[in-house]
Amino acid sequence: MKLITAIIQPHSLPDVKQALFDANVYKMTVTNVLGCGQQKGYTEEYRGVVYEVNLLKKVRLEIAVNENFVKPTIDAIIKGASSGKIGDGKILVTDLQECIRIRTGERGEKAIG
Amino acid sequence: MKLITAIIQPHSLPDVKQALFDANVYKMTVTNVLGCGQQKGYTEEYRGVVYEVNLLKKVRLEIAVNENFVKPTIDAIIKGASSGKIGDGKILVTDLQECIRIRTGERGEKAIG
Amino acid sequence: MKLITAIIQPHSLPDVKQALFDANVYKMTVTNVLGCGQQKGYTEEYRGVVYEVNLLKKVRLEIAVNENFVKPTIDAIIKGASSGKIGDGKILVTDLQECIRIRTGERGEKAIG
Amino acid sequence: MKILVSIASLFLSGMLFTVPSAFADSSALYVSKTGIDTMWVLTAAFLVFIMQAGFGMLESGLVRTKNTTDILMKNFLDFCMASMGFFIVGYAIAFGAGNSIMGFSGWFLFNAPAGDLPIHAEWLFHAVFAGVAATIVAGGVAGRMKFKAYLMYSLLMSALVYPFAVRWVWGGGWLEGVGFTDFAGSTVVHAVGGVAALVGTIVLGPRIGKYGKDGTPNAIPGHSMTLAALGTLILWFAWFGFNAGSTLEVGDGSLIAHVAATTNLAAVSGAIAAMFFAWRKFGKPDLSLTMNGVLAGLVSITAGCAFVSPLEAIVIGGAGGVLMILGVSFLDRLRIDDPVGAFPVHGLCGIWGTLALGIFGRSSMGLARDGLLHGGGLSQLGIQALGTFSILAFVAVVMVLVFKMIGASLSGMRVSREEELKGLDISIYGQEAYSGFQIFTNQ
Amino acid sequence: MKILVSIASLFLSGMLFTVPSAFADSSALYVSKTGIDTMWVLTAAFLVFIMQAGFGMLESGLVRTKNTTDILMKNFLDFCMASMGFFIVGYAIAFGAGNSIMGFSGWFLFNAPAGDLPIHAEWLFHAVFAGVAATIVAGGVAGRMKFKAYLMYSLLMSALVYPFAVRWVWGGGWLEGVGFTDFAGSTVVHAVGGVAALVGTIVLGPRIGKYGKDGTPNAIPGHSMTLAALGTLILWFAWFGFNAGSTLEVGDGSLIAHVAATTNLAAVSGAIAAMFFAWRKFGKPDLSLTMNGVLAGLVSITAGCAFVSPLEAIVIGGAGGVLMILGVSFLDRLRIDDPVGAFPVHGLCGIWGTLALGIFGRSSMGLARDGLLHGGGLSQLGIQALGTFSILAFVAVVMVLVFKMIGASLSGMRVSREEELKGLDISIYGQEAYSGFQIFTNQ
Amino acid sequence: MKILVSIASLFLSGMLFTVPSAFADSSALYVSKTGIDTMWVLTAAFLVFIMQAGFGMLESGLVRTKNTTDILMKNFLDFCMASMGFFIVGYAIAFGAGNSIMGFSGWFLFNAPAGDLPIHAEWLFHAVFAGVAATIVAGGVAGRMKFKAYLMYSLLMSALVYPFAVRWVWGGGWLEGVGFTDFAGSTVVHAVGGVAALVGTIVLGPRIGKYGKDGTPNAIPGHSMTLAALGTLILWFAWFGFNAGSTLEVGDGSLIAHVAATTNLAAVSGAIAAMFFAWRKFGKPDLSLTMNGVLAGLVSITAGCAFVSPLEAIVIGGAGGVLMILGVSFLDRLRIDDPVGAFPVHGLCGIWGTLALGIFGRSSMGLARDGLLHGGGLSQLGIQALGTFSILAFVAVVMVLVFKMIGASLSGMRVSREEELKGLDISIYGQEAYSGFQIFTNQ
Ligand SMILES: Nc1ncnc2c1ncn2[C@@H]1O[C@H](COP(=O)(O)OP(=O)(O)O)[C@@H](O)[C@H]1O
Ligand SMILES: Nc1ncnc2c1ncn2[C@@H]1O[C@H](COP(=O)(O)OP(=O)(O)O)[C@@H](O)[C@H]1O
Ligand SMILES: Nc1ncnc2c1ncn2[C@@H]1O[C@H](COP(=O)(O)OP(=O)(O)O)[C@@H](O)[C@H]1O
Repeated sequence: MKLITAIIQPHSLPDVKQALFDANVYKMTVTNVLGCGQQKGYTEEYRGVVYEVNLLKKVRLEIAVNENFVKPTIDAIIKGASSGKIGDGKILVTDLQECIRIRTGERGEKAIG
Repeated sequence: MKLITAIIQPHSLPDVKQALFDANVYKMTVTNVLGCGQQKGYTEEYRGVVYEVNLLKKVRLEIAVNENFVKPTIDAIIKGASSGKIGDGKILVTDLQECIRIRTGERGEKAIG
Repeated sequence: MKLITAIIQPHSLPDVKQALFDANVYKMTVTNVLGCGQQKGYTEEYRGVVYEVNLLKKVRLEIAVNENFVKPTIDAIIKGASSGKIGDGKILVTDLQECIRIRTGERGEKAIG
Repeated sequence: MKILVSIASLFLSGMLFTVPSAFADSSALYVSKTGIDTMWVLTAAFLVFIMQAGFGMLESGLVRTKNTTDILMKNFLDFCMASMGFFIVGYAIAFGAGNSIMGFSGWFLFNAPAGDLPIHAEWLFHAVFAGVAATIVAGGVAGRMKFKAYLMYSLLMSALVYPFAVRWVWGGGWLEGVGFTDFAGSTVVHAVGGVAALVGTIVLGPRIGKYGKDGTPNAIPGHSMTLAALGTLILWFAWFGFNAGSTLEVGDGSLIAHVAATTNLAAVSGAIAAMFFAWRKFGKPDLSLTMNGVLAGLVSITAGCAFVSPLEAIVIGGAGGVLMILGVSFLDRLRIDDPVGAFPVHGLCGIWGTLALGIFGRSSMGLARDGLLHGGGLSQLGIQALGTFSILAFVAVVMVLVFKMIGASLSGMRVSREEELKGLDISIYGQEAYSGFQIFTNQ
Repeated sequence: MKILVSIASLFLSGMLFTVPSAFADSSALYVSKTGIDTMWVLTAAFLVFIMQAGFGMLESGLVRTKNTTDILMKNFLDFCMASMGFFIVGYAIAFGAGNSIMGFSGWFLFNAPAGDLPIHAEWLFHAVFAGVAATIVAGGVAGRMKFKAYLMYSLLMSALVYPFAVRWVWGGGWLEGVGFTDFAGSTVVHAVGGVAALVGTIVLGPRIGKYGKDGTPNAIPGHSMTLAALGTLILWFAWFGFNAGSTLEVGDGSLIAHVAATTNLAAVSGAIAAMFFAWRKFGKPDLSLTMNGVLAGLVSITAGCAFVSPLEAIVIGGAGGVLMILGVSFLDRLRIDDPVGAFPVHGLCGIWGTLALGIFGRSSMGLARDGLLHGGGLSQLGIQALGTFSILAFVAVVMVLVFKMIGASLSGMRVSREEELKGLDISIYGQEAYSGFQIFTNQ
Repeated sequence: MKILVSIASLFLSGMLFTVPSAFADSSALYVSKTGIDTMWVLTAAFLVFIMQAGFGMLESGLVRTKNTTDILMKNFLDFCMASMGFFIVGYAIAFGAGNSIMGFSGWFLFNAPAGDLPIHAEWLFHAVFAGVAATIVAGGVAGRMKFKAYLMYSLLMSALVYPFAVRWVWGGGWLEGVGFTDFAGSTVVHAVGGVAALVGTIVLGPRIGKYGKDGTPNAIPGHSMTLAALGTLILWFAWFGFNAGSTLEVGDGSLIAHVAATTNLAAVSGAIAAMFFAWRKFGKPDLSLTMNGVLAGLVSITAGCAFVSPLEAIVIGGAGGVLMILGVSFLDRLRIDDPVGAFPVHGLCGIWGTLALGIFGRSSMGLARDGLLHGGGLSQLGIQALGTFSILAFVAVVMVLVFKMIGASLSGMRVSREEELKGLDISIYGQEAYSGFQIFTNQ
């Protein structure tokens, strides 16, 4: 099992969700985050003081999947989130050792979906 | 060492915290997240437009533990969060390679607690 | 590749960012979290009811780095975040198996930066 | 005749002489006293109206985000129900021709009797008061009452309960007959609302999580202190209309000025007293209780604002502030969950203010008898006690019946446990109050 | 002679007898009717001014956080432009000496003709009305219009468009001549603003994401129901000044009281009707539409508040509430994206209210002819229809030109796609509305 | 004689003839000029009271979430202290029998001398002014001052500092004697508050993080632009009472109308000037500075609103808007951290407005001498300069002493570094302003 973490542009969330649904991935956890990356920040201005904001609003997706779902999931995220512009984001994949469904106590592969 | 990530119902947080305290787990990091899972969403309505909300409010717990604490921690989370209803959530376990206490620079098992 | 997760005091974020920049680490993802740890909480009071708040505001940094950046990154975080006071926080390191730049589809080490 | 003429000419020339030139036109003479009093009372009514915004912001600030849409909705609708109810039957019961218990004519204001002012001014002024009595309850029952139940309650309250209190005290009813005095409504409006809220909150029971298994109270902090502060300041502002408008005339200005000054000093004193008392009692100055202190002072002075001196107003308001805090703690000890302090503020201080008139009031300022401290003995105090007791007992009994009836017809007044946990906003209205904001929902 | 003397003395002594001693001084005679009417109209003007806060809070509550600074900025500036525009040319066009189409003198108020009141009172009262007409548009075009374009629009609107409507109806213009009546501006202010908003929102097109590819509307919920509720209540409060101040005099109080009462009842009725109608139509009571229902009721009664009975006001307001909801749904079907319902509320209900006067109005209450239901036949209704049609057709045509011209001079009135997605606050002003709050931006 | 009689009867009969029947009753004669002026002044006082909500929302909107409860608490308490202080000693110092420096009688209003109005009306009107002067400081010292220190400051300010300024200018004091004029308090209220704020903010030093090590200023954005906008609009609304109420009488309406119009135009002009000036200077239109521009315009016109023409009001207000922005930048260059711009808005514009009266004022409008531009030479300007300088020098000196004294008695006026970082809300009150909302705290 793998844990796929994607950091994407907030406004691409609906498209990514759609692409994931199309790939039969229905479960995910979404967090609001701030990102600092290649994408330049922008300046804000307040009472005559100009300042650089380089923590941009991003959305972080966490999806736990079985091995055979890794590729479809990654592809779906790329499909939904890629605009070719700097700031599109990253996908990180880590090993997931155990997954437990709290309600039933089920473990492992059958708990994930 | 393991990193235990649990996604639970917001209103079960107090019970989960209590169960963890009872199991001598006092340290954790809590994030507000939105979850999309087996649990159906609900419809909202605004100015005559009805829409489906399927990102539900959830709470995400992150707990870094030593090996001997893995089972007690998981059990405690299940105890506190399980209501038998869809939406109770998931527990994910990943390998933790290093843990450092910033204040002292301590590393590994003794830094975790 | 490693995924470095640090939980720090909110007000040390600017210093940590500066220290990371000095170490040529420019990319990161920041989340607002609540932390429960060694640091005691504080009491709040509302309409004559006193209550203990032990989920304190913290900031969580996530940084995906190549192996040779692990030490500099950790050192930078410690430099920026360490005040010697309880509550300074933790750094967690996990294995990162894959990293994909959504915009280009690049993978692995060259996608990280 | 010569004499007459000379008197007349003296009079006229004197007038022309002392009048500044700008006023020398004869237009001065077209001014109508009724017109001016109407202007004053309407201005006051507009101010009392804005209490709806005051209560709306105060109460929504003191509940959690998940119940915010609900309380706003209830605040809108209770005013609507009050206006309608007071139009259709309320005014008739309160002021229609009838006996010392109720009136029997003037439904829909048809042939309704007016006082010195145009009927629509009288109606509006009293309708906005009815709206205040009705809306006080919203805070006490916040976070757990069904919307339909609240609609029914608020219509019944302003059509059939509140008007009786008005009749008895201001509409020529039996309490007015025995000399009971409540200048602007410490009892008639506030204690009536406060007692109804108390009945409601007891019938409903506490919010989930308010009291631990051992009965210790938990704090459920309101979601916006800025809104609560805004609401309190708007209420204070509106109270100037509430009290000073209750003169129903401008006169030579001295009474309305007196009322405005005592009102302000009691508010100030209530806030200061509550702030310091809470500081001592709980170790920290508490904004929410300080704001309640303002209202405690205001409610306390409402009955007597015209009949006591500024210094006495300070005493009355300050005592109200302290009383309110004792009330908040006492309710918590009884495990009665009143999220915004509706009963301590409006109920307790309403009673106190009504009694205070029997202690501090003066016949020289227009009260029937001197109060206890001015040598009038216990008679006025006794009458005040009788009046406030009669009205509140009546309200308590009727409200129990009203709530029982509503509960029966809707199979319970309270939402389900799951709806309450999710929050009424999503459960009932499918609409969140703060779209886009990230909210903690672990309470 | 004796008789005369005794009558006089009787009169004088009687007066002294019934007058409280404080009034017995001759100061009573220095009072100026103009002064008192000015006091009333200024008080009303202050209330109308606070509509700026009402619209500001309502509209910002109904947009997303990312466009909040923008709408606040626009609300401030449109009032500024309106005040300036109405000072420099607007008042002259509306009230200056001239013909039945426009006035030609009184620029900068130099030698501007006043009515019965001091010129500065007349000006202020009309300037705050101009500010209302201008600000209605801000909500309709929210979330996508360039700031510069909005500045230009609002100056032109209040300097060159709105004043014509005023001239025609209140400034001795041709519609006044034919007996068209709009007491406080259902058409002159609200429908004019509402139609301008409709033109603006059509010219701009819908916000990104408002309609799916298949044309189904998506909900884009406003970010703060508390602010929207506060705004609505402030507007309601201010409307008492808007309508009751439009009498321009206090008189004996009966007319201002009547107007205040019908205004309140129509608001209440609009809210109740909208709430129940939305509940039936969409399955849930909807706060945002209930609040719009208040405004729908208020807009609907504005034209006729002085000429209809309280019961008729209830009918007019309630119909307005239902009409508004039908309008909201209908616009969605046409894919016209009006984020706050500016056209359904101000446009549709403004027209309805103006026509309603031809149905329910009475000559006995001061209208030129009886309305349809009071035996006057269709004549007043026809005149009302002519008037509202003429004005709105004029406004629609001129606004199309105005927006085209602005679009041409700024290469488009709409911000870029990227700016819209980011939100106007950061794109235009580099300033977020809620620093420190964590906001979802996935919409 | 016959002629006289016929004239009289002609006059009387003519009167009866032209009077609408409703007014033909003798009630017109019971109307008291004092009553009407009291009504006006009380209405104005209520409006000035609501400035507390204006300042409360503006200032809390411009601070960070973590210091919101604190600023609300301070705003409540400074008004309470001001009311109490002005009741116990302030009014006596300002208006009691005494010399040209201070009064010595009328403590607790016992035997306090009134002017033309009832004593309680005079007191209330001046007490709410005292509250304004006191609350201006809260913004300047936001985010770092101990609560106890603020309580002590605000009591001293309104009991012992502000009343002297009132005495000198409005209470028959020495400045009034030499012809210094400040119609509604540009100096007496605003500059006094602004200078006290400046002293406070200098004594306290800047907030942690406001200036980088190299002295460059950092932005510390306020947490809610909607609240700040609401506060500004409420202040604007209230200012109509502040200025137009300062006439203390209704008269024939022309003066109050004039004052209301110049007030509005100066506000509008201040906003426009500030908006465009900031746009040019900083590259973007800035909401926070535009709102400060409104206030700058209002403060600037406060001294002269009765004595200048509308066009001159536009000039005065616009100049105030520009001056304010220069002041904001200048303070930042001096590293004086004034979070809400209390000194630039109230101090600088207060001085400017007072001087402007010596430039634009006219004797034909009631000023003692013509201003510079109307041929009066420098004399009035000189007197204005003398007056504003004397008062502000006095205030500055006394406030330094007051703050030193407070600092000494509390071992420092400033909270600890740790308390400041955590935020005053949790440190002092143990109460957060926005429970449930997720807040960034990395600043
Ligand atoms: N190495 C990294 N570690 C953690 N987060 C990262 C890393 N690289 C990118 N991110 C996240 O992804 C977001 C987009 O990255 P960015 O470099 O701007 O885009 P792109 O990948 O298209 O060049 C960043 O704002 C940040 O949140
Ligand atoms: N595979 C997954 N990946 C990421 N998050 C998940 C996954 N499965 C569940 N979750 C999280 O857990 C929450 C509860 O899951 P759900 O399927 O509704 O409950 P249950 O496990 O009781 O069937 C979801 O809302 C989501 O946040
Ligand atoms: N074992 C852990 N698992 C998850 N989060 C932890 C753990 N230990 C510490 N944290 C996070 O780090 C924060 C600081 O930890 P704390 O124990 O207070 O400080 P210190 O490490 O200086 O003793 C906590 O509030 C919590 O968010």
